[in-house]
Amino acid sequence: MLLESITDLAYLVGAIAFVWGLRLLSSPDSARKGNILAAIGMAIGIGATFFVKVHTGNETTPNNLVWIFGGLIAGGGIGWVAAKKVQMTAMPQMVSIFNGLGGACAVVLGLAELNNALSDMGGGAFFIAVLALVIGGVAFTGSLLAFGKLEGFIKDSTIRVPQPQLFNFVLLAGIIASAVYAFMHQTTDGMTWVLVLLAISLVYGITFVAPIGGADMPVVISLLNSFSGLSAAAAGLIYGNNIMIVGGILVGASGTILTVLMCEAMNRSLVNVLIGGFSATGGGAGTGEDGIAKEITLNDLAIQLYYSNSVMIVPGYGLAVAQAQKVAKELDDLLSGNGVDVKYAIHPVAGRMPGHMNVLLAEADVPYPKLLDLEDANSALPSTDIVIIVGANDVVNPSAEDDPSSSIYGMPVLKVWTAAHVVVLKRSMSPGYAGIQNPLFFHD
Amino acid sequence: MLLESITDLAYLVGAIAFVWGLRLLSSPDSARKGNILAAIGMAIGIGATFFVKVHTGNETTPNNLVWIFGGLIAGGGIGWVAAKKVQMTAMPQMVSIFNGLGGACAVVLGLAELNNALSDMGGGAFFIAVLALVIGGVAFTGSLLAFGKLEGFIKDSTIRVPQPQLFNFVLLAGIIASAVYAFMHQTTDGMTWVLVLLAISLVYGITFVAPIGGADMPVVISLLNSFSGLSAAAAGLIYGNNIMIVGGILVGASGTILTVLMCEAMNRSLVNVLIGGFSATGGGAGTGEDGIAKEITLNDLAIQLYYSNSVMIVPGYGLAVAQAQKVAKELDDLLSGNGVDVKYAIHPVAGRMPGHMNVLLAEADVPYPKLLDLEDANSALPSTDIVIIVGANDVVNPSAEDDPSSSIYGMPVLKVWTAAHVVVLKRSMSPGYAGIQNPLFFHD
Amino acid sequence: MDSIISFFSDHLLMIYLLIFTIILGFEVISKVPTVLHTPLMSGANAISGVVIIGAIILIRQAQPDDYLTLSLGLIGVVLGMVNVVGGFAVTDRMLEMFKKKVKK
Amino acid sequence: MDSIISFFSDHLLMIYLLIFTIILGFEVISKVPTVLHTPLMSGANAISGVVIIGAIILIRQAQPDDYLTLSLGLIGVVLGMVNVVGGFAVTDRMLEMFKKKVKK
Amino acid sequence: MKLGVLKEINDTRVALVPEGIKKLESTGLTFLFEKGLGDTAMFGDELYAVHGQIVDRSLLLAESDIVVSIHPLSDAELKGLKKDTMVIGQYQPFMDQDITVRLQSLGIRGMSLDMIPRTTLAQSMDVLSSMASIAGYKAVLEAARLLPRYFPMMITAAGSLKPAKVLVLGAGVAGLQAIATAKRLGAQVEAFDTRRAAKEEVQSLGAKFVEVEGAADDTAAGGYAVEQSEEFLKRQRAEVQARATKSDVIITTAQVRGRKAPVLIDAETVEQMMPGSVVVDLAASTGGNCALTQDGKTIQHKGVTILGDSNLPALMAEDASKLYSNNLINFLKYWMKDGAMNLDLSDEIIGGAFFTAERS
Amino acid sequence: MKLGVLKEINDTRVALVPEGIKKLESTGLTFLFEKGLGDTAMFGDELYAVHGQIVDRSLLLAESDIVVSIHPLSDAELKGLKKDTMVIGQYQPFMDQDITVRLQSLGIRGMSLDMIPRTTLAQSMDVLSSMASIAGYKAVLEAARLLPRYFPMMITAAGSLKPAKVLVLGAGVAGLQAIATAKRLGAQVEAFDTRRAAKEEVQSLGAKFVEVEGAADDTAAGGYAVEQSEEFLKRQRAEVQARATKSDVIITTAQVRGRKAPVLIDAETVEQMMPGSVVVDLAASTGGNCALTQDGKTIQHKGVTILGDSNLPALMAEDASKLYSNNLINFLKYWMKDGAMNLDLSDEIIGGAFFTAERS
Ligand SMILES: NC(=O)c1ccc[n+]([C@@H]2O[C@H](COP(=O)([O-])OP(=O)(O)OC[C@H]3O[C@@H](n4cnc5c(N)ncnc54)[C@H](OP(=O)(O)O)[C@@H]3O)[C@@H](O)[C@H]2O)c1
Ligand SMILES: NC(=O)c1ccc[n+]([C@@H]2O[C@H](COP(=O)([O-])OP(=O)(O)OC[C@H]3O[C@@H](n4cnc5c(N)ncnc54)[C@H](OP(=O)(O)O)[C@@H]3O)[C@@H](O)[C@H]2O)c1
Ligand SMILES: NC(=O)c1ccc[n+]([C@@H]2O[C@H](COP(=O)([O-])OP(=O)(O)OC[C@H]3O[C@@H](n4cnc5c(N)ncnc54)[C@H](O)[C@@H]3O)[C@@H](O)[C@H]2O)c1
Ligand SMILES: NC(=O)c1ccc[n+]([C@@H]2O[C@H](COP(=O)([O-])OP(=O)(O)OC[C@H]3O[C@@H](n4cnc5c(N)ncnc54)[C@H](O)[C@@H]3O)[C@@H](O)[C@H]2O)c1
Repeated sequence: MLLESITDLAYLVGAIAFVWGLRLLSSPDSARKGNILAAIGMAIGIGATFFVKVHTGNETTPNNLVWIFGGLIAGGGIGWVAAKKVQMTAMPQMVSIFNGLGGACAVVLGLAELNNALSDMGGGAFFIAVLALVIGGVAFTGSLLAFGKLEGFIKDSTIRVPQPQLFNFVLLAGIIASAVYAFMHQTTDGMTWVLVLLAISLVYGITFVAPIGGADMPVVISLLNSFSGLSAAAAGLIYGNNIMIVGGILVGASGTILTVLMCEAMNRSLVNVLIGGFSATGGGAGTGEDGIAKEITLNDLAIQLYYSNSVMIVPGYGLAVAQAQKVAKELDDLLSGNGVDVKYAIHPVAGRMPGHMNVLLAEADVPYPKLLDLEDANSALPSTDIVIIVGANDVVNPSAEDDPSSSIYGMPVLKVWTAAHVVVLKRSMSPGYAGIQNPLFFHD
Repeated sequence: MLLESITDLAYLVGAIAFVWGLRLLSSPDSARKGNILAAIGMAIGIGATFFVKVHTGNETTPNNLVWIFGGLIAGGGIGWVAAKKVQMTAMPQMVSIFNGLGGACAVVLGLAELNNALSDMGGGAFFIAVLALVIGGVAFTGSLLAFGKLEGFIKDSTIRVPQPQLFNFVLLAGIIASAVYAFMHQTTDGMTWVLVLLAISLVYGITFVAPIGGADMPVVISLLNSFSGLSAAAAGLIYGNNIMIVGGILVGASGTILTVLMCEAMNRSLVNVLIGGFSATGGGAGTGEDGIAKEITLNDLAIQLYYSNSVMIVPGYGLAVAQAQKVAKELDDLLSGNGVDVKYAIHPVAGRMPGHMNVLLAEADVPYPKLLDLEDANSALPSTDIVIIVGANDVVNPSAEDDPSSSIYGMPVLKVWTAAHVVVLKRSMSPGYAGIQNPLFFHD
Repeated sequence: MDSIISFFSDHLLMIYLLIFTIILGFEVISKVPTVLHTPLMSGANAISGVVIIGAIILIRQAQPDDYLTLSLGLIGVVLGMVNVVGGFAVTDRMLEMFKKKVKK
Repeated sequence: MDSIISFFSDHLLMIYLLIFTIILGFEVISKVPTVLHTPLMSGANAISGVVIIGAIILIRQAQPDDYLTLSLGLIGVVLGMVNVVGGFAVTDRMLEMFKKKVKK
Repeated sequence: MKLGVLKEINDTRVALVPEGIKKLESTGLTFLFEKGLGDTAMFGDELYAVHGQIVDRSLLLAESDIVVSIHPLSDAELKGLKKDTMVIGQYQPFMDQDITVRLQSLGIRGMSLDMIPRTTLAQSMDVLSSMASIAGYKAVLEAARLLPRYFPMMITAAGSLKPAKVLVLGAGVAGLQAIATAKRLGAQVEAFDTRRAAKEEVQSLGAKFVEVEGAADDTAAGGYAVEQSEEFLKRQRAEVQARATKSDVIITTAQVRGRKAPVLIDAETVEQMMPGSVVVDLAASTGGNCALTQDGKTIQHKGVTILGDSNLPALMAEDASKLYSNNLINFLKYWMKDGAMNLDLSDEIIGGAFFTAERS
Repeated sequence: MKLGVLKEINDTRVALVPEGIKKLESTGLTFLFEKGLGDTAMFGDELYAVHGQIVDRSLLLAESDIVVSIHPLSDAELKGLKKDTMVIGQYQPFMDQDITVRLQSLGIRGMSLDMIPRTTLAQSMDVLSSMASIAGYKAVLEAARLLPRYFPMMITAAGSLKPAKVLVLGAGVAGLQAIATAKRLGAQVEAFDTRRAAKEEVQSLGAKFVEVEGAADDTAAGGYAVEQSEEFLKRQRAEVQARATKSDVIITTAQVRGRKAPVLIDAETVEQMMPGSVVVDLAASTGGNCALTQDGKTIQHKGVTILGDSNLPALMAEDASKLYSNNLINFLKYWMKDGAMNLDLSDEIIGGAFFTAERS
């Protein structure tokens, strides 16, 4: 009784740690703490599970601790090594595969439960077990496919589902049908149908993810993540385990909203991502000044800038047209205030008159020592973290360096491509004064 | 059974409406909707209560609908009229008194419950009923006293409690003691002790609020509000009523955090407010440029400005020293973008050289037509919603108008006091160039 | 001790709910701008008038001739209703200033 | 129908809890900046590894000779543990970039 | 009572412009204007004619009860005035110490606008402020004209040019306006002053203040600079020397009331400046802040141009006249109503300006 | 190969300044400098002496293989050059139509820097741009000097003064620089141009663009203005008239390559301007945009000052010389290496500048 209360309490604490951890995770300053808090919550939850009262027929069961610890150590070891070894750039894939494994775990639980108790299950219990099975299954194969696509093992075009919406609809119907059938033949060949059900779910996971293209993958992973959260919650319902229920639902809910947010950040709707498949819509900023203001108040870039060491602003005629010099200065002040080294790279012909940028930046009160001319800028660029090009074009055109057919071949330009990151703020992909395309904008 | 489910569902919907309503209430654009949503939730809750299964000895009870409707109509009418009649400036008092009534309602419920069932109550039930009684009682008298203080019926100094902390501690002890006593004499003279308990609680409410001064009143009201939320939750526990529990707890939690936020906004701690009594600490901004920047990014003022029609910025030498012209211009842009009419009132001798303000504002690119000279500004001021004085002093000093002994008596000044609101941004209360105090800053 | 433990076990879900409600209450309010403090307080105050439901139940479960309980209930309903109706109405009036102008 | 109603009534508190948890999940995430999308997803993913608890319970309640269940459980524990440990560790690595510099 | 407005002899400005005369209605004055008085300030006689009589100078001097001008009248002309005539202008009794005696001996009363106290209340009559402001502005324009280099920084295809360095000595009204104008034109501006408050004032215009430690305090002197110790001046000169050799433009405005202006730039300093550099000395009339300054002349010294001019406002005749005129009008209205003078000498402003009155 | 740098006869600038000569090392040139060539631009002979020989003009003309200057040589001096000598400067073959024939008949080759195409690539050699930029800047300073009013707005105790209204006609390089400078000084600036792109360019400096509908398009003319229809010019003149009467300063820079400058301001317009107003006409040398302009003179017309000067860069000799010199250096390095000229006439820049070559 007392033990039970203590485990209950531990679960409660774990659940609160999940909630609070997620909360901390959503702000950059506290995110790390949040992750650790959630991990602590998980440890508490797992620890408490050893003392949970379980319904065994045999009171003297040794609880099979060897199996458990074996699994924990093996899984933990694999996870740890994988997480430490993975390249920074391969992290989304890693997340995807981890997520798939979580889904698989739910599948296993659903299977075990159905296998053990199918014959005398009530509707509710059956429903819950099937839910864990199906959602976990979809999350499993879907995540694996997403992983494959991101790793480049599987090309976007490898798996082509004809009429994907119709096809997926048929699969869904198949899942429901076999579930109903399995329930009706509970005592006879139910388990066979459960396996059919599982198979369809696994296929569904693949056909669900297959039509979705590379850039949209993170959105899909997030969605699959919310699926595996739901499958965990379903599994929790099987065992009436509060921490699983709360944790699962929490992930389900926050994963869903996160998916929506990610779509919004890409200026797309979720439906568009899921159905549209390979869509050509790009980022698409606003126009003119608005465009610029919007872009640079963008949370994302802002934080990237905030945590960088050196930023170079490259103003061009577009800055002048948008009269964005003040906005640029504000950004500068903000970053400088945070210890970021902000400089301006002034190309000799930027703008439409000699000294155009000087006039504007002086108007915005940018101190002279922050202005670098071509040579100084080019020697500073390789050690610059982020370059922000504000309405410049010709003056950062790599054609001047490497394309002898270009009309500006031979002109010294700002070699912004030597910096770690380049952000371009302009209204469109249209060319500048010299009328030539800038291949820079077609890199990544 | 079905009816019960429906009322349960209605309560659930009501509770969600409360949560969502509060959520909406915390952002200016949606606040009104949030209030209405919460009100709808309340209506649903009250409506559902007519169908809730009650535990009456007599199954044929007519449910006393006349009493209920009578009460609803009377209370609703009174509340409606009071809310519509009250002066804008008297709203905090009104809130306070409403809150007191809510507390009183909890007291009544606690009393009724104890009266009806005291003799055969379990510890838990007794505890809960007493909780409703005590917390409700404190909220009741505390709120009434707060009302009286705000209305000016009761002076801060009228009720002087010697050694208030000790005194309140004694009262608290008394409450606990009489509760224990009442429980121990459940079947005999318990009710007497319950009344004693109530009496002490009511006194406690008064002594709790008595030492707290005028400006801190809103904080206290907020705290009392969270008390009455808790008392409602306690009453909810009496009846095992989910919406009461959830609603009450919600108010209890959000009221508490709101109280803390209010204290923060005043740069004080809650403890400081509750214990400190009449403290002299003022607003206290930062220094120099920081000070200004901080002040005007302040949410509060920002929103007030955002929803105003016309704003007049009065720059002075302090703006120049803080080099705040850009910040002022940004504010201007922000507000202008929202349709607010922003003007600058330039006093002829503002600053330290002729045209000082002109130079700075031109640097910040403020268009000339936005600059009003003394005469134009003085004729525009009476129809201005908010005046923001940025580091000006002598040029807005009313002494020049009404104090013949002042060294600047007779100089035309900007009559900022004719505008609806005046906000002063400066580092301290120190005088300007002419070395004379500005009575303006000592108004409210 | 035992009774506390049993209370805890019996009301586990309720405790979860209470705690989550409290967190939710914090979370929902924590970013409120200063100008909304008073309206929010007022709105929350109106919600705390939910206690009126208790008064209604009190009346409903009273015997028709139990005038003491009925009167207590009546007082409760009146007080609660003033709180609820007055509270929401006052809040609405406070919030009127915010409707005036929306982004053009 | 009846069973749904009874399910509803029986699990009323659980339903409250679920709904409030969902709202809380929304609320907690709704203001997350874009850069944190991936770490947050990763962190949430690690939390969804809570399903491992089910696998542990599965093993614990299995008969020592019920090798099918034990094996299933073992697989579940391994999979879940990879998810949990790997998830938190990867998230932590992602978040490393944010610790670098705090306001000076 | 008749007020006569003279044409200036060595100046383009005029003491009263037609625009504001209407505001003097309440004073009950009638007006005499010297022929052609506003020509150089862009105010034709026809504009004046509507307000009063256009007359010859001699007639005006003989008939007026009040004679207003910018520069003082010559002794000869003073003698031709009626007894008890009031003359108003910039008589600078601090510089011309015996003007008081001369006027008193002639039975003429004098008000000197430059003696109005520099208080907040008197600002609207303060000609020193309004004229100094113009001088500061013009000083920069003259410097920019004379400098063979750009003021602003220019990064162009034909090379990068550094911004001009401007050093302003004396950050009073003229100095501050010079700072503001030079900053506007894109120069890098530094400034010096000995007043404590000056540092903040300079910074309030976004310029850099160069402090020289140990300046004598001045808070008691009503805002005017006090004379500094010789040792301090030496150190200051050293500092200025260091800065000046790096400056493209130096604008000096340092004055000490009633004394010779302090010499802040000696010949040697000038010689170390880059060729082409410019010195504009607004203190020229009181001896100049630069040792080489010649009042009213632009000279070249080893490639450095030195402009000595204390009367730059005359280069902006129209606006300068307007401002002077407004000051004068505000002053007249302050003590004159319905033809009656109300000369309350205990009033700070009147007592300050009325330099022929017996002082208590 | 010897490159001779001449002293300008009617200009304060010099074609090559000592600073950059080192950069010409790769060209393999040796240098002859005319005595005193850099004096007025603040570059003493001693600075040149380290790079080459200081010689007399006649010697220089006789010995140099390349003769550089800003203004063209006189016909007399051209005759004294060696055959095949290359002269480089602003020969303006578009204006002086038979210069090509004259040089060719003497067997002298000429490169005109003003003929370099106005492309992005050629910017570093574009003397028109660098000089126009100075002209625009100086035009405003001259206007501010001549205007008897403040440029910036002033709200002071002595009255409120409106900001000066500046109208810039022709928003090419000079016009844009004028806009920028006038804005800096606090004036209210409007501008006119007939090029489509000009509107955006003007607005990019924060000034107001005044459109006159129906301008002929110019996109084909390589950035230079095309001549506009008579009807359009009439309407434009009407609009300019309207604006001009309200302007304190007009700066005109409108030029059409190889033709007389369009007259945008006629005498009548000038007469309606406020007295004291100023017109600065940078197109003076090609006839002027103002009907009353006299090239090289500052005249007064009914109270309006009209400054006609196409050579304002000479007023800023040092920086102007530096920029011109940089352009010249970049140009020389473009086609000269180790003493050998590499005159690829199919190259846009060389083909453009080489005006005595047979053109394909
Ligand atoms: N310095 C001089 O004296 C002078 C004189 C004349 C010509 N030029 C020539 O001008 C060019 C200058 O190069 P640059 O890099 O400064 O400019 P640019 O190459 O002309 O490119 C300007 C870019 O700004 C973008 N833009 C325009 N309006 C914008 C707005 N409102 N907001 C954001 N972006 C905007 C345009 O792209 P979107 O349309 O996609 O936004 C355009 O690509 C050179 O070719 C130079 O030769 C120079
Ligand atoms: N216009 C002229 O030509 C001229 C020349 C000389 C003197 N004056 C005189 O100067 C005065 C001008 O009046 P005014 O109203 O503009 O200025 P003021 O009366 O001198 O007051 C300036 C105010 O700004 C505040 N302040 C200073 N630094 C600040 C900072 N960093 N941030 C925020 N606030 C700051 C100061 O208060 P805190 O310390 O509390 O912040 C001070 O009260 C008049 O008396 C005028 O006669 C004018
Ligand atoms: N109340 C008002 O509104 C108002 C208006 C204008 C001026 N004033 C005050 O009047 C006073 C006089 O102003 P002004 O412009 O006529 O001054 P000024 O012309 O007499 O002197 C110019 C400046 O030179 C400085 N100076 C003197 N000796 C110096 C030295 N050796 N080195 C460096 N600097 C030196 C002075 O400090 C002064 O700032 C100032 O204090 C000013 O603030 C007040
Ligand atoms: N590629 C580059 O980096 C670069 C650099 C400098 C200049 N340019 C281009 O070279 C071209 C010539 O520039 P510029 O300054 O030497 O021009 P310009 O001196 O030949 O003419 C000055 C301006 O006057 C305008 N104008 C002509 N007739 C007019 C009329 N009737 N009314 C009003 N305005 C009239 C022209 O449109 C031009 O803008 C411009 O297009 C400019 O953009 C290019």
